[in-house]
Amino acid sequence: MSTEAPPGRDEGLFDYAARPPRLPDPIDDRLDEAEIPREVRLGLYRTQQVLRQFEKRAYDLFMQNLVKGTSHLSLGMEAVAAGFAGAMRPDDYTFATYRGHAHTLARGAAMEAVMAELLGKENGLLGGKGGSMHLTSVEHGMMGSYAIIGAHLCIANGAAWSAQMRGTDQVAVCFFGDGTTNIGAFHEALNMAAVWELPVVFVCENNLYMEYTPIDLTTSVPHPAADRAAAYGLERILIDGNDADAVYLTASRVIQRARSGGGPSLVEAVTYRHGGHSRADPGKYRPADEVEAWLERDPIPAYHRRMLRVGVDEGELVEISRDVAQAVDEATEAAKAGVPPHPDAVYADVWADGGWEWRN
Amino acid sequence: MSTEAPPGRDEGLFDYAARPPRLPDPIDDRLDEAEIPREVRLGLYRTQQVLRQFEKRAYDLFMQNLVKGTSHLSLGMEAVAAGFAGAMRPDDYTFATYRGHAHTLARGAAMEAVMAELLGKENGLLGGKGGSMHLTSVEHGMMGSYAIIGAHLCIANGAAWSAQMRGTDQVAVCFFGDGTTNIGAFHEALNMAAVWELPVVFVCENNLYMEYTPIDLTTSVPHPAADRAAAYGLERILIDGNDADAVYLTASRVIQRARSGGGPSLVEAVTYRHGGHSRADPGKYRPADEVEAWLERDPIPAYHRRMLRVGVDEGELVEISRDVAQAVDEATEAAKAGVPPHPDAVYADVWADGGWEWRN
Amino acid sequence: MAELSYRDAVAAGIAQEMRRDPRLVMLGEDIAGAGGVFKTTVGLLDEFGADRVRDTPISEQAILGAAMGAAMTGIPVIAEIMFSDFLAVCFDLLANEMAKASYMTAGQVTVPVVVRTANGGGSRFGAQHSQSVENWTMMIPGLKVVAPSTPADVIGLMAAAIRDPDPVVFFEHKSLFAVKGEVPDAEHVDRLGTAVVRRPGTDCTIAALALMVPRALEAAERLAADGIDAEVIDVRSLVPLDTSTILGSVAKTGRLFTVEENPRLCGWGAEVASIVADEAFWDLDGPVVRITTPHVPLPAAEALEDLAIPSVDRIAATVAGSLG
Amino acid sequence: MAELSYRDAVAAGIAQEMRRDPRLVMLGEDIAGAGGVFKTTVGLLDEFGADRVRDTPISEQAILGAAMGAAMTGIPVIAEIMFSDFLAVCFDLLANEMAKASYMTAGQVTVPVVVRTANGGGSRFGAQHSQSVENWTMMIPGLKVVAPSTPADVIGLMAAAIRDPDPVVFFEHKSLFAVKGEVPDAEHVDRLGTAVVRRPGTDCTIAALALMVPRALEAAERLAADGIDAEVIDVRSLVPLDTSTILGSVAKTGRLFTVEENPRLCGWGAEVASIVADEAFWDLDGPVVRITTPHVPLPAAEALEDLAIPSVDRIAATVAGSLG
Ligand SMILES: Cc1ncc(C[n+]2csc(CCOP(=O)(O)OP(=O)(O)O)c2C)c(N)n1
Ligand SMILES: Cc1ncc(C[n+]2csc(CCOP(=O)(O)OP(=O)(O)O)c2C)c(N)n1
Ligand SMILES: [Mg+2]
Ligand SMILES: [Mg+2]
Repeated sequence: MSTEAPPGRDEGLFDYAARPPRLPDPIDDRLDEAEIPREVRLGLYRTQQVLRQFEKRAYDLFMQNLVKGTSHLSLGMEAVAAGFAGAMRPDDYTFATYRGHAHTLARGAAMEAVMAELLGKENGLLGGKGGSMHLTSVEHGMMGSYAIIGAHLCIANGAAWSAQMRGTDQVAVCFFGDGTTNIGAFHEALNMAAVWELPVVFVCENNLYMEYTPIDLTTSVPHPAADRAAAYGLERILIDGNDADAVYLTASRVIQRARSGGGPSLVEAVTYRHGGHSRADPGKYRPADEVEAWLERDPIPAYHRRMLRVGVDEGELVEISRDVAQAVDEATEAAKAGVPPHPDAVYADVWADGGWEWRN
Repeated sequence: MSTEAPPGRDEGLFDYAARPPRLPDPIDDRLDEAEIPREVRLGLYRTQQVLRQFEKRAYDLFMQNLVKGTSHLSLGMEAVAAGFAGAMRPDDYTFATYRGHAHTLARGAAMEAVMAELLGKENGLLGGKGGSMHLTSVEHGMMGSYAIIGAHLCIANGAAWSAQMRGTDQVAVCFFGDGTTNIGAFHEALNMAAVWELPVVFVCENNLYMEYTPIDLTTSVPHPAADRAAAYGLERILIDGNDADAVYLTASRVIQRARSGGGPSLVEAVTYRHGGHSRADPGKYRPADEVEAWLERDPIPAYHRRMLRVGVDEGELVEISRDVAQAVDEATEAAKAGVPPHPDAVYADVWADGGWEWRN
Repeated sequence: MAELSYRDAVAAGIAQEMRRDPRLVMLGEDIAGAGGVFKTTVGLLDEFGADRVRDTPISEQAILGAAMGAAMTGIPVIAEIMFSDFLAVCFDLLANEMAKASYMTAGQVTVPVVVRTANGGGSRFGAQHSQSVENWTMMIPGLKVVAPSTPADVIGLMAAAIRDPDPVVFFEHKSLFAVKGEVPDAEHVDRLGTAVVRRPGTDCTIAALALMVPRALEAAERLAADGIDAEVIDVRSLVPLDTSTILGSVAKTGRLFTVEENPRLCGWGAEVASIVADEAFWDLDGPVVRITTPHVPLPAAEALEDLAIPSVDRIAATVAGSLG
Repeated sequence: MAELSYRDAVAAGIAQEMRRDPRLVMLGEDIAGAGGVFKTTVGLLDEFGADRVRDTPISEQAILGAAMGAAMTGIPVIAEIMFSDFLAVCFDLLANEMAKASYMTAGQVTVPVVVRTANGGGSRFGAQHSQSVENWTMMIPGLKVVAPSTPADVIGLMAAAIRDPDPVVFFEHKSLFAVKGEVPDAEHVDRLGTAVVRRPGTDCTIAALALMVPRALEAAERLAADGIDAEVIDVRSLVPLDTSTILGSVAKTGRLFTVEENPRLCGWGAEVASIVADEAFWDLDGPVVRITTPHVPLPAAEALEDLAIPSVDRIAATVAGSLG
């Protein structure tokens, strides 16, 4: 992706239409040669298939009005979640935003439980209490999806600090969007992480847009995360978020650094969402040529092509894809078959003892 | 001042005593030759005298228990307030922290009114309603002293934005401490100012300490403001805050830039407070050799020497100093003579109409 | 009289005032180019231009700070905080700065800002996007607080809030955006601090706010079928609070029910109940009863959210049960 | 029994628990090397070391976030927010994150954090450093809220708060730091959710919190001289709230006065008044009367601040006036 000065600064502040499209860089074929084991690559392929096929189904269910509330898909952004999850250890921690389906699934949460949560069912991951924006699966190290911008970067620090204190070498990985780099909590979290040398990795999924507003129009530097790393004494890391191998390699490196006491990292992975910000949004504010160029750079067909180039058999890939399709079907049915939560759930789990009483 | 890596990072996080002292750079005598008109320099000299003598008196009054509440002195830091105020136009805006006596006086507020406010008197600048931490004098462009870290950087943006919208070329100057660079609002304010190209100047008075904790122990870069300017696309500006001429020259330049549409600046002025953080604090946590070295670099005797070097007559300086002493005496008497606020003041000015009613 | 949705009334109210006062500006996330995530500011960028209708970074403290600083220096501002839950990320600016500036400076500074925000539940958004937080602002001295329930009130109270020289928090209810209603064709300016009797009645008083107003009205119709004639008051403005309308009604009916969407503890209903139980002590024929969301964070699932927030059924049953 | 100041009781209570639980850590601004700006954490760095007692940047969101993240993953945490007014700069972490995590995740996550903070007026610090903000936290479902009035309670309730698996906001009153009192020599653990009758009486009940407790007691002594025998309840814990002690007392006395330092609207007294006026309706011989700071930001000058916050005089006069 080109890194020219943001158009907002000098040429009229708010004119979306006048913006030049922000086009993707071509894929870096040299990564074919990267030393990534075959099984790892197959895992990355499978994970991306899971995320893609699951979220396409989720989208269909919205369209049928079976999913209430809102939801934020990662269609087009799967390589980031897959690449990081592939590089993490089962006991590492993930912190995500409202756009958290992909990260939750990538860490291994059951599709049925996630789907049922979207449908507001009792067999949902959170029994219907949390909904799409708050997916959490502690048993998979998925420590939560946070729907108010900024806070979870600070919370991720705490998990990393805890690992430090408990003397484990767990690492916390915290995902967030480009727009999130402009909120105060981002700054507080990065500074504290750096000063305390916490084992935390901050991953900015730069999909070029906030909700509907292009990130350049509101940000003082071209690369909202990478261009700020130095402000915390950190390395500048800017990667192609649409290439699972690129993500995996960087993830492995920075996670290893954190694990071995080398402190935090801030990674900016440039990517793009295929659809709108959330279910209600068709994403029309984006220039057509921009959308088209990024659809061309869809991470999944690109990764498919790489797999073929590095000698994986097409049949094997097709089989993975079919497996996943079947699993998504089954999960959908199981989720649909779930019952609504019991009314008592309204009053459950305010406190750790399961109750809600505030008086005697 | 030396800019080595902060000692906190690698050598044990919290050991105050082990810290090497942070010593001042020697004064830059080349600034003798700066093209600063004689009257401007005399003004800077006088302002510094006002701030110094006023605050010494304030300190005496605390010791006599005549000032209640808390207060935060700028003794040792006068060159920053004087240098900036000297470069500002009467209709420019100042925003300050709880450490705001100096900035309020430097903009021209009456000593009597400020002193009476510290004493909680009806003839106080705020009728006793605000106290030491909230000095405000709108008629002098002093738009307030804000006692909760961070907010006023955002508010200063608003005043600058308003100037932009009203088509005036007023500039807002916002002062804050080194510790303030780690709070979220700092980041939000700097980014918005840069994106909107606001006529605002952010001035970090880096006195090396938060309340009692050295700034290096909590900050991810050696220079908490200067090393972060690039994160907002801004120039790195680091100056000697104990040299009124250095401050004045930089202030003139960045204010002129803001006034002419060139957008915001972030200035880090390195300085030191002679006393503790607030009235209750003797400042014992600071290494003795550090305190001593900085007392040697007291901005006022240094400026006195410069004045002599550039040919100002000692007698003239002594006269200024005597004038100021007399004014401080008079202000003290007038403030002491004030009466306590009328009880009705409790209920005044909650609303713009002067009232407080929340029901009918 | 034209018919307008509550949603469109927001833009209509703002436009009315931006036409009147060329100084008035607004800022917020996605409000300009996108017309607001709730489409409440559609058309304003086109009519008033990018200088007066500004998209911001995701920086709520910077938003309220910019609003306050501009307002202090002669520019009245409308600031949008997208969801009222997010008032928590800029609460310092709201509660400690805007609210206190006039008082601390002995009136040197005034802050003509309207903070608009989408409040309330019913959208299955879960615990962080569904809260009713009127009480967060009502409890802060120095803030005025308004929460309209009809399109006409959106316009009239918006105009009143904008013309008011003090900081006003203006709660727009997410579940009312689609509701339509008549609005005056001419300029419409209402008054802060005035409640409205939406349904006169003699047997009891039901005081409600925002989304709870249509629910209280529907409950009153059901109660009428059972022979209970309830008076329904739309409180509209929490600060200033129209205690005389409420006390007047209770003097007549002898019973008060408050219907709050906010969770129970320290809600506005507690304040109203404490006033009525004190000042109308001898008028009351029975205790003041508060109907509230239970003191829990909100659940996401439809089935659960509908149980949490006071429903027509619950209101009618509670009133009938207490009076019966 | 040793005598300790309220200030020293803070460190004593924390030390008792840090000795017991080697996982327990604390963080905050100037708490370690400097022993706290109120000197409430003196000695803890020396005893427990820099890994367990950490100075932080001026980053309240990062402080509460670090506390929450650590607590979620097995490390109980005490976080200090220097002045309670500053809860506004990290209110999102407190009200939207810590408070809701257990509920939103159906109990997967728990947050054993104690947020300690210096609350209240009397120090002539002005509007931004003197607030009583108990109601800011009481109104948030998912937070527990404690405000001790004696050194022994500081220790006992601190221990209870630390051992509680939920987030607890612990208000230390600035104007009580210098007060001395007896504290148990042995380990001392109290219970959240329990009020204490500090002075039995028969004519009326006065419910007070923190600094208002000694003032209510002194007022009660004066009233006794006038023949009014007031029962004084130290509420201690706002969430959970010991309504049975309060209702039991009112059943006996027939009259309730609440004494709140927070500004009037939506204070804890409103909640208590609404409960009592409902559930003890037939017990009450007269209205519940709330004695509060008026609904204004606090002034700095000594003369004014003393008028704003309920004084012994005002409490005694209000009670006598209402009963007389
Ligand atoms: C504090 C806060 N402000 C505003 C919002 C509303 N909001 C939700 S998502 C979003 C855009 C976030 O953009 P980005 O960080 O780039 O993430 P993306 O959605 O693109 O993944 C906004 C403004 C919020 N949730 N929290
Ligand atoms: C949000 C917030 N947190 C903490 C404080 C308490 N506090 C007051 S002054 C201060 C130190 C500020 O340090 P710095 O910014 O360097 O300014 P200085 O006092 O040195 O001028 C702190 C922590 C505060 N006022 N506001
Ligand atoms: Mg984005
Ligand atoms: Mg400092």
